[in-house]
Amino acid sequence: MTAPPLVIGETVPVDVGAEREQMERVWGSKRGLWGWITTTNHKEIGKRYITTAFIFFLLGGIEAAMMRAQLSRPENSLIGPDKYNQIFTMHGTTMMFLFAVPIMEALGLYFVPLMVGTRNVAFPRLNAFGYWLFLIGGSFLYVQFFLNTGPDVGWFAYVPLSGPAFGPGKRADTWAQTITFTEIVAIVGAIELIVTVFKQRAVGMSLNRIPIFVWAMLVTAFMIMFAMPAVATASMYLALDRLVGTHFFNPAEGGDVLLWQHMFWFFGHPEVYIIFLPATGLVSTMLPAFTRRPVFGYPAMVLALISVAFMAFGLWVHHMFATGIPQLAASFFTATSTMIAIPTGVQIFCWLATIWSGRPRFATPMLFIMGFIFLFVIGGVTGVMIASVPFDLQVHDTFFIVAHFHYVLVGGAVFPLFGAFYYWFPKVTGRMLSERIGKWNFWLFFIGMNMTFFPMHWLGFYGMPRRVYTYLASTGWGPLNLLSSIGALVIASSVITFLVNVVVSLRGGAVAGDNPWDADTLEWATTSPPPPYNFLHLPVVQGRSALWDEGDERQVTVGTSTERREVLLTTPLDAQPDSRESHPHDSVWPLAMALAIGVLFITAIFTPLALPIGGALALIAFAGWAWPTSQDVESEKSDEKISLEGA
Amino acid sequence: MCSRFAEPAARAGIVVLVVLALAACSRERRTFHDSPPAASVAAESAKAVRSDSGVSRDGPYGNNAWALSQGKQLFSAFNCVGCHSHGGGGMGPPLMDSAWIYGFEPANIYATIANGRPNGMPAFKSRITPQQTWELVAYVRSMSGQGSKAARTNRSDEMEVRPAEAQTKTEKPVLVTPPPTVTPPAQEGHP
Amino acid sequence: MRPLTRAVTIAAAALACAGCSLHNAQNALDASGPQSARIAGLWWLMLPIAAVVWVIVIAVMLWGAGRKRSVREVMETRGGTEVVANDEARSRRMTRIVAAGAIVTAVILFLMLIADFRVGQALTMAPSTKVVPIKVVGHQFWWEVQYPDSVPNKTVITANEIHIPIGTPVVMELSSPDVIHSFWVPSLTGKKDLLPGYTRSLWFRADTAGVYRGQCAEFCGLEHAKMGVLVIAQKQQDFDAWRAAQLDSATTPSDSLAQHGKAVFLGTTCVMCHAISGTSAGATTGPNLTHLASRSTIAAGTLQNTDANLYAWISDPQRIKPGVLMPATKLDPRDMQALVAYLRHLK
Amino acid sequence: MSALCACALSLNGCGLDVHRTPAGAEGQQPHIVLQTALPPGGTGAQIAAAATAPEDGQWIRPAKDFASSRFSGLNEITTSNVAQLKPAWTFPTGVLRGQEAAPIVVGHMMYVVTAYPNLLYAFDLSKPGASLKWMYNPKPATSSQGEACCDVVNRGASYADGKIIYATLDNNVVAVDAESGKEVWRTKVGDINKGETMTMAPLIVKDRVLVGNSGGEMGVRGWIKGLDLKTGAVKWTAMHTGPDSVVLIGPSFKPFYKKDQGTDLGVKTWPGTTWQIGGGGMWGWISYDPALDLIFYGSSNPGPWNPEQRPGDNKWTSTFFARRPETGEAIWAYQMNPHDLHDYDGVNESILLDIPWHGSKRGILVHPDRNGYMYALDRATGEVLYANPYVHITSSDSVSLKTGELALNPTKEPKMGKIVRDVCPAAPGGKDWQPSAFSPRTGLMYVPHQNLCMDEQPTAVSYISGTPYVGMDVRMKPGMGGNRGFVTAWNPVTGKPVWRISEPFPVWSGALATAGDVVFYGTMEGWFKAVDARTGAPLWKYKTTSGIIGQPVAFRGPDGKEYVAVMSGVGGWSGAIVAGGLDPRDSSAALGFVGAMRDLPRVTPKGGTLYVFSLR
Repeated sequence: MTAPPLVIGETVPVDVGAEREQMERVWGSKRGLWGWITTTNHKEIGKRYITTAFIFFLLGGIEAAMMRAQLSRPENSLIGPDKYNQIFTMHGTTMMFLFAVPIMEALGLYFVPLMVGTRNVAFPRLNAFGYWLFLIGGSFLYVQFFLNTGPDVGWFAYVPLSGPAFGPGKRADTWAQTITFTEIVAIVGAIELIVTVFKQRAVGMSLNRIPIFVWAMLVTAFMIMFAMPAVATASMYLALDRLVGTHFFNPAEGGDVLLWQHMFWFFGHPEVYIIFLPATGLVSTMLPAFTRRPVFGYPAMVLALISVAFMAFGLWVHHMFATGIPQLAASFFTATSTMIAIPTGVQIFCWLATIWSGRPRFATPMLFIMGFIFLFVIGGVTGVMIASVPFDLQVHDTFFIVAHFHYVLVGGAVFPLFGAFYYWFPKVTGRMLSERIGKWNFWLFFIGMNMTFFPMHWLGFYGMPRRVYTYLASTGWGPLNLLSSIGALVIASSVITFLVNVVVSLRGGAVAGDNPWDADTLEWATTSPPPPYNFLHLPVVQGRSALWDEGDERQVTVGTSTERREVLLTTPLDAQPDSRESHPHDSVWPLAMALAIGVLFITAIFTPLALPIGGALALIAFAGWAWPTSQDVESEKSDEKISLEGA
Repeated sequence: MCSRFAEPAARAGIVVLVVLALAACSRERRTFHDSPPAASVAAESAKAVRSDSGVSRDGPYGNNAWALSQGKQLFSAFNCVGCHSHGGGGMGPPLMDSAWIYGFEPANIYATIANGRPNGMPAFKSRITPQQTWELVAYVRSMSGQGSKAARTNRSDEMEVRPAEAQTKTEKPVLVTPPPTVTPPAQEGHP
Repeated sequence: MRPLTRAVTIAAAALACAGCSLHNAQNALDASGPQSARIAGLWWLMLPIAAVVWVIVIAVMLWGAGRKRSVREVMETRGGTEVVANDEARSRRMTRIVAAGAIVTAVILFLMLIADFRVGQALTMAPSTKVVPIKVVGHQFWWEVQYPDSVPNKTVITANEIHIPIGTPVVMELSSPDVIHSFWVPSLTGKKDLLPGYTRSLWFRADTAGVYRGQCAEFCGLEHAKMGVLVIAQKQQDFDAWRAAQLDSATTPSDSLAQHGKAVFLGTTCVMCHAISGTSAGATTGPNLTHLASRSTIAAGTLQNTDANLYAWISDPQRIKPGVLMPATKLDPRDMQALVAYLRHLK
Repeated sequence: MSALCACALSLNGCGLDVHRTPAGAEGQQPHIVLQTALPPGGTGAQIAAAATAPEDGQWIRPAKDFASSRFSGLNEITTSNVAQLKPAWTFPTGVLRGQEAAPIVVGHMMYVVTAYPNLLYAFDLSKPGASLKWMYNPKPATSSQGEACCDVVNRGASYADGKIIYATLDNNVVAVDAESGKEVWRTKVGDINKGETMTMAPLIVKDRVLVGNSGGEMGVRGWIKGLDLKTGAVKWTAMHTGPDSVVLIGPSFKPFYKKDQGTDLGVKTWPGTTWQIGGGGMWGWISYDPALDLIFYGSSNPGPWNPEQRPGDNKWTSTFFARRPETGEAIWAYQMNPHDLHDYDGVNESILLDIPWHGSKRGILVHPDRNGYMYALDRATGEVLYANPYVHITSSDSVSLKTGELALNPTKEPKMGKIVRDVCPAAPGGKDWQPSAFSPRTGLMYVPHQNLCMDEQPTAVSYISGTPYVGMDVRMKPGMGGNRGFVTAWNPVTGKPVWRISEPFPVWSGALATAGDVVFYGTMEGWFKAVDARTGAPLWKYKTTSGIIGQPVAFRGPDGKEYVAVMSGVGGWSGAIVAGGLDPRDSSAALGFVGAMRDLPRVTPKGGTLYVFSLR
């Protein structure tokens, strides 16, 4: 079997139905349950990822609502401290580890291959494995929660409260192991993104033409590679302390309780940017469609992303000012924490310039973008305030901080995300979400958000610490808390509105064409929803705004195999054709591997036997995964290095 | 086919979940407001007090991680450590070994704490509440590896002087007669 | 500037919480000492800057979104889509504005940084004058307070209520034997963590007499929410008198009920955790009760120290603070009353 | 000087003449000569003249004489014939706890007190096989066993005025008619409900029976009492904490050093009212100088062990006192371990000696303290002539002769939440209660002691009456060199060791020196050993059925022969792991001693047998 010659820069050839059928056969998954569990299609997995993470978002939201219900009035006896501590820990853990990071990565895993114009992610089986492991890890946390074994030590799990002496039972073990799960998942996703972006971009998509969302995901993926190992190591230390009896965090035997905080926040602060940077990518990618112009200051935006990523690793100690860090060291972290406002500011200014110089269309995604700027700037300026050591000493661990980071994370990440849901829903499902309900959704969310979190700034000044399950009436915090709780109800109604919109639109939403927003990125170049192979013919990119810069005719690459799964690899910098490579088939082994690893991690908190048993299972799964099938052998024979002359 | 398969599977799943729930719930329950078996149940100091005394095999808290950790705190706070060290004994007998002088059933240990024993163990009936006493009973038993391993306490944030309770071998408890400290030799001229 | 910033703040506050003004004893903006005053000053500096920045950004956004487009801003069709035509001159102009914005941002941030450092330096500089040293130990879920003295038997031990003289710096030595706590009395100073394995120090001064409330600010377990502390700032002579009174051992009550109460105390669960100087009760697990009646609150700032509250607290602390380490004590009502009478006698 | 000495003690060479004895009997421990050329006439030190007793073949108090020399003038057993020593008779007491008592020999009778239940056996030595004449059982309260910190031992009885007098574990001082075995009087002097117990051997001076309490680990308040020899009535009580009036500090109290001067220091140096539960018992040895009419003894450690709960000097714990025996009035005091950090009791023996000192004769007492220093104090004033280390010390650097202050090593100060590692000597000190002997023939002191270090961590502790009040987690371990015990021959004139014998386990038995230039001691494995008093060379040993922690004595039997007697029966603090059946997995057991003694149960069983040896 010889491969047909590769032709780059053809104008769109005649669409042959038979070719579509053939590609469908090659790239499609089997029907039924088997096909569902074996699929390695990034869109299938991305969809599942998004849905699963969104379900965790709903669960975390229910927890938030419960907390607000408990705090709505002083000395409320609705939820006792035992349950409350579990609930706020679950809320934090869910939102950070099971919702925010995964959903951003999930969006990346779904859209990055489409945006860079390739057929699948680089390591599709690993991708499937990542999803299954995420599902197992997240379900594990929730099963444990329902079994009264939910963690109750805060999402930050400070030792010694989470250590063996003060955290009896398996609650903190559950937390530590959930972290291990999610860190592995995050790293798996990061590997996918990095390799896909570097090696599988469409011909012509040189580094300076990558859509900003893809840049953001790339930068985020690198951040994950550096941040997650810190917390994975920390959670492993914690598990060892708790289960084996090591002394990493036992000050008596030479351990250190601050070691945990350093390791945790070395991850924890970049984590905020791991969530926030993809959100800025979403904004920068959506904004052109609604302002009718490319985003202003592309190089500045990219540089801002990269510099934020670097700086994010130099300010973790501002979470620890109250621990008595020496003044000089604290000053360094104050300075870096302040400095990071500059690239963030540049991004905001660029968006403002884009809006100012564009022709805004106020569709729901645009409302969410403007809401994002409105809210995020509040979170941003309070962020600059708390970078100040003395000011932080007053508001640290109070509701002021709760207000601050909800403005940053809800305003800065959830709002763009909801905008993205409205923006890409047609691409994923083929139907538009209702704009009418969408407006309701936005305004309820916007009003609820401010009602819930703005009063918290004042609660912080009035001395209300975080993580309290109740407060005395004499503190006078009651009215503001009540207001905040009502705001939470409004947010809840907004989320319900969104769910209604999804259900209604899935059934009877307007049918979307390929490119309902007239947007400029490559995912809009294919059908909605995209076929399993993404593009019948791989696109060729001629400018930064792929669809707006394609000149008179859309150019494509013709000649990749239709007989087997094959992806085109391009060079990292200029995206010139490098080689064509066979692509793995669907497989059940990623699921088997995830199950084996799941068994290993989950049983490890109960018995040391988990290591040999889980290890053996994982080995079996690994052997199955790596076992070459005849199909694979055959395929690999035709892998070919492309000589550029032939192109 | 699917439904035929799913039904038993779902049933099995439910059973597994219920079992898990029972195990996890009893292990993790924070017992702030408990009314453990009446103290009178255990007030008998007879060695014959057994499981049929109304106290379950591991005592009311033998498998409850929270109560065990509370018991461990109380064991230090109430100076049990002074005599029994961290289980190795000193002024008092060791508690991490298999030998029990006054009975190893939870009710026996309860009686030992509450009523004291003649060779130096003080009576704490009026000074330690029944719930705290049961927590101490659970912890004392866990020192020699009795009760659920998953619920037992692990190392404390202190000097490591012994392997943690969760890593202690489960001893098979045996009743011993305390070696008589006095056996004056029978000799002539002995008054 | 000052009235303006206040006006802005009040407007913002009114926006946030329709007229609920708080005058409580636990307020970081209601400063009663130089530390909290400086930090509050920082806030009053940063708030207007932040407000102005925010207002400008939002104004530009809304104006930019809603402004009428001039005829010169033409559209063109690219890739089959109507988009705004590229205008090199305008782009250059915008680039300059964005760059200027970045520079202004940097300058503002730099100025704020200088203010931060100045306040930070003022807060950390150790007081050179005569100070009152106090040792504070955080426990789950109460505060142990010691006033060390060069003559050891002049050491005062109390709990949950810290008396300090006004005008004199107080240097606190903070430590914790269990988990991390954080000492925070907002009206007086920022917080400082109590870390197992470390001793941290915190100094502050109160300038006006009064009772300032604070509470643990680092999540420390079940009753983190009810781990309050009162700082009672008083005139030097009042403080000296209080301190002298705290040195006395507890007296044996004269009335028979309280005498019986003492017997109840010494014969029941109380002695396992509490100390009363001058009696055989010498446990350190719970707060020292030698002068319990002189304190205004019980249960770590949770309840007013009244007969009824004390009765309720002793009979079932788990109802008031679930998870607190104090067990419910089952006593018959007469013993209970006697016990309360005795404890209330411990002035 | 101390640096040099520490160097010598570290046994790392330092140019000293360190050699081992030629391989002798198997299992023989290395014996190290630290200072060569002992002059044939000895060091010049002599037993304090007034406190000696003419050798009458009896042994009427555990320390033999008021100077506490434990020197027997009998010389039938010599270096050349000691190898023929054989057991003459043995007697199993039936009590299987630590046997620390010294047999008492009065005329043709021998008396032995056992560990709890404190049985008193009387043997008629004139009968064949020294048959048991009577046994007296004081029936101490069983609950007293739960109040004794470190095994239920008893350190022996004293004889005077036809009565055998000793203290029971439950704080009764009993006088038993030496002939009939009938109780003459019984005085309860302490309260087990407060944690008090008694383990010491009384000293009888004139018509005073001097006794003190144990319980520094139980929150007791320490005291010494003078009882009337005739009636047992308490004539005076001197507390070791509290105001001067109860410490019996009056106008004649003249401490040598400024640090010990002041009023009511027993109150002022304690926080709050903690002096009322501050420990400072008195369970060790008392010496008496008839010429000065002063008794000398040290008080025990302050309680709790956790020093953070008792800031201040904690007077008068771990303090050496000189008092008038009739009235108890304090004459001078010297606190060796102010604010004691490591359970360094001051109760060890003091041997009263007259030594040549800078050209003149000086009346001193030599006191090997738990803190690792051998103190030579002027008997009349309490001035420290020297304080030299006799073991490896890390807990402190030196003792100032000018101020009398102990220079503590700040890195070894226990702090809550932290472990202090490698504190040497460990809590039992360089030497515990096990008394030394002195031979005027060699002028050397023979000091049985241990070589232990520890890791410790203070923990918050509550005072709950009747329960231990310690607040310290301890795990002990062998000191430098890996052996846990030493017998050191000490030159009291130069203040330097002369030779020493390493033993694998702590040497927890007393020492005995005889005029035959033989020194006897027992080991925890059960060996009863005789060594050359001049060189330390091993001469003889005999394996008893259990570890020896008793006090050997020598006496002349009714048949005129010289006998040596010792109790065998392991226990005490060091042997609690065997006597109490403790679990070796917990290194903090027995207040941390188990950490260093895990292998003892493999070496010796419990026991309780009296051994009497003679030449055949």
